[in-house]
Amino acid sequence: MITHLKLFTTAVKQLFQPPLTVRWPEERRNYGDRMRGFIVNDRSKCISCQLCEAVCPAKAIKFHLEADGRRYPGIDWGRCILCGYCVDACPTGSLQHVNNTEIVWTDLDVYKKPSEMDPDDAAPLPATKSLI
Amino acid sequence: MDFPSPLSGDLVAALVFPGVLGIFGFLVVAIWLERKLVARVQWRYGPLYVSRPLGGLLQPVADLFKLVFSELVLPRHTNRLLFAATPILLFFAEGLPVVFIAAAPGVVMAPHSYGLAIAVVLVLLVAVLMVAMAWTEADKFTYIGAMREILLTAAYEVPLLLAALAMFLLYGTADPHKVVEVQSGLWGVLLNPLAFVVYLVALLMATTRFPFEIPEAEPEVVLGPYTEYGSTLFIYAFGANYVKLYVLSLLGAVLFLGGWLPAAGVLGVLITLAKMGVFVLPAMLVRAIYPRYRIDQALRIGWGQLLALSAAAVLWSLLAAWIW
Amino acid sequence: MQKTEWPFNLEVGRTFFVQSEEELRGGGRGLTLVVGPQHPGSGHMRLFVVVDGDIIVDVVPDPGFVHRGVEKLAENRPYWTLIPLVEKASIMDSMNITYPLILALEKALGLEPPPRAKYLRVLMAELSRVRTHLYDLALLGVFLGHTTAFMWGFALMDMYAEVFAKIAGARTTIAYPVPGGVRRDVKPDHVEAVKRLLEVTRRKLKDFKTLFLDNPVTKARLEGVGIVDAKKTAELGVVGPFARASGIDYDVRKVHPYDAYGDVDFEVVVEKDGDAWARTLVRWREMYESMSIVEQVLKALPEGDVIDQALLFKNPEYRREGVGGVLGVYTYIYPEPGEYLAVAEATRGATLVHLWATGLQRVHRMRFVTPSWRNLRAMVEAMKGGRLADMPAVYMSFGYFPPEADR
Amino acid sequence: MKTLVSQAVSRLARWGTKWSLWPPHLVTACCGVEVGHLFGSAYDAERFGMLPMGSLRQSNILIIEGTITLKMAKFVKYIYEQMPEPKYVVAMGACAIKGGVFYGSYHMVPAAKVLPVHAYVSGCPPTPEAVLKAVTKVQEQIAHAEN
Repeated sequence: MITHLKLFTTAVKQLFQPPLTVRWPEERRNYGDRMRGFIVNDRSKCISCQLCEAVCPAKAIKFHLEADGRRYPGIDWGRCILCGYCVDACPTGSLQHVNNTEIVWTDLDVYKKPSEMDPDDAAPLPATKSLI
Repeated sequence: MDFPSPLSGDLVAALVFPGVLGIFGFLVVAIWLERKLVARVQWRYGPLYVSRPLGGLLQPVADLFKLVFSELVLPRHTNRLLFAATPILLFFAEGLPVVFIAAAPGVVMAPHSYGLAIAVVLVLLVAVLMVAMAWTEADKFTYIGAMREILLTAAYEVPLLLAALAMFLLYGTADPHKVVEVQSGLWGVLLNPLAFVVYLVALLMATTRFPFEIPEAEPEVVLGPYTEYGSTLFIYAFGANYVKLYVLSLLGAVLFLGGWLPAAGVLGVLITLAKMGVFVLPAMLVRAIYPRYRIDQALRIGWGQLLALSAAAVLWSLLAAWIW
Repeated sequence: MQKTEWPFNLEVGRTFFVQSEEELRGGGRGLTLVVGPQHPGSGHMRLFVVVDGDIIVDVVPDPGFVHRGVEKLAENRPYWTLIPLVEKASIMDSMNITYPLILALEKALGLEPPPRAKYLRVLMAELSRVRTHLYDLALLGVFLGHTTAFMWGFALMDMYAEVFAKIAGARTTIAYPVPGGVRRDVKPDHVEAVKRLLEVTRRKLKDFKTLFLDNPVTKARLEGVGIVDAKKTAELGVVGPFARASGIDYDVRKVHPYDAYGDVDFEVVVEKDGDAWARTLVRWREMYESMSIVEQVLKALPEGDVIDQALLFKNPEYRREGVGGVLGVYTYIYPEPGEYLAVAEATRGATLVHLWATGLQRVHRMRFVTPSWRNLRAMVEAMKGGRLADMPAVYMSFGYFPPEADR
Repeated sequence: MKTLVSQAVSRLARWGTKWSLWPPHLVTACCGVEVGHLFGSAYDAERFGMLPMGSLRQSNILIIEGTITLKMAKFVKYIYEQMPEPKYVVAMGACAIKGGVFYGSYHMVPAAKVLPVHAYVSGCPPTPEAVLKAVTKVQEQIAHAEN
């Protein structure tokens, strides 16, 4: 009987605590600056060394000849596993993660050429709430 | 009669409380309250965005519309007529005992001197329809769910009957009005606490709440008797459970908590409603507290401790009535 | 797809796999339930459960729903890409499950991680162990019908996910270690976050214990259910906490200490009973052991680099602040030909990786033995003779995770 | 008048469906862990009216949680066909889009070859935020659907 009472009091005690939930569209989790989200390429720094293509575990990166006569990486978001190997391997730091992991598409056209690499929703998101 | 003449008591009882409006309002509020309460115990919000200012109160309504407008699947291998008819029958049969229970003086559909006894018997008879429903679905998981339902019914119906009997013996009547009148001094819960405890546990078993949520145990038998139902039939099949909770808590409020006392009329109805919360709130909260028992453990509780307790409650009543 | 031929001369209990329900022995007294792949009581697997009344007579597992051919895919990929491939076997336990691969690759490449990297690996491994135990406990809760255990377990896991994201950059698949070190150094605010995390976990686990483990209903459901005694455990080759629950005192971390496990002080948790309750208790106590290991690691965390000097020497300009961004270097170092074997204690038991390297960057063959696969047989044996309601309890008390088993 | 009524009914149905997306319990691969997080306390998909259901007959959104192997593909197809109309599909994880890190495996198939998919989520595994965003995209599709 006492155990059951204790169970009920433990449960009722929780009713008076604020919920822990991150209310997603209004609040966003603060994952810190290392969070691996969208990958963007800074063309001014890119030296077209193709090291990112070589280290990619999912072969998600392919190089494309662009209008300025140089080759830049395009990413296949149907293969990219966001492991960050390409960012780590990049000798100049031109490939960077954006703190935005909400990568959602409504069609299968998920291969992004270098010219389409930065979709509108790849912008960094405000991080407001932290559980820890 | 406190009500103006065009609104006679039985009409109010049939349409507003404890009749149609009460049942459907209870369905919406209870489902919302259950999800909200459980969510708050679990450090989260529960239904929220569907109606932000109301705290997600419209969530059951949205579910209802979704279910009504989704495709109805009638399996080919079943008896389709029975497949469609049993959940509807079950839903209304679960609500039938309300006819004999008064929510306030005069607010009763069919006044009868054995009203409460009839209501108890009706509540217990409905389990047959539940089993029939599970049987017509012709699915292995529903068979097992039906078997568990039968076993569980066998475990709770004797203690439930004995608990009600103890109270009838104590009061010397089964007329809802007289039962409440007798309690004007002391409520039934104080006169016979044993019967109250038995009734509470039997209510959890009868409405298959945790820890006795065994017929529809998800990891073993998917949804038990409700597995094959979708669309509108699911509302009837699943809503029947909540109707049963409504009926049993109304019965409990009248039987143990003095019904509409100390008021009458519209206020009395509200007081009855509030007293139902004593049964409904724990029944909602246990979902967040307990896992479920195995069927053999539930049977051991039902045929063991619960039966002994209910027999003791009857003896207590006999003694009390004799001393009185 | 050609249908494999079923050996019809064998009885159900004698063989391990079935293709469909019709292939089970007919005419018996039992009722065959097909649990899975779409069933709330199964993960990504199927169980053919033959029940006689409420008693389980026979259980035939049908794994392979998540078989993605990790071992075959490993054959034509460069060795550094195997880490993200292997960690998908058990994503919340990604640090531990990649550990043997890393150790084997380090032997093959002749690299030695600096002390700080060793400690950081142990730190992440133990955090990931706590997290995986929480995951299993949460799922055990929901399989018993206790939704609050599920919600609280996942809420706590989410805090671990956040710390993982802060340190390594991803919630689950962190791909944190690389041959010769780790990819990211830990900053002081990360250390603070880990300390806060441990404190919050300890505080919240008290309520968790009151509501779940001390619940009389939970105890009634788990005690004396699915007993596997020590002899049978050894015969069936059970590993990890599930073997320790039957009284087998074996832990790779103690027997063959790798990285910094030799320097930290911890106890191997053993229970005697071998039932579902003992398996739950072992994991519960291991969580506290892991937390104490994390505290010791934080206290003794050495200073220095997180990447082997040999790698940095090859290409010093890759080095960046707090980041061991040396992945480009791997494209021009090659493993020594030979066979390399490494074992590590993942959360659910000993994991083994056997590499055949031929001097090319692509390993010739990788053998990857995961603990869940080894526990499957014992899980099935433990279910037999119990009641139908015991099936989910036994299932999750073995912490069976199908992607880990099927690879 | 008739069109007005039918429009009102259609709006009501779409409103109900939008706020009551119930996924069945089908775990195809390891992204199920993040789906667990999605329904856990920290993200609480129940705010959007999502409720995991045991049976297919009541559910209307299928979340493909990662890889579909050839062995699983048959069952995914069965399950999709058994769900009542209207039904929606979210393909979660790089594996479900084009194969992710398991590209070229002999035992897997992209989700789009098995089912019609309404939203794809990249990542391995995607974060719960991403899945919630996919769900809101599906909700938008429902709300703006033509009768």
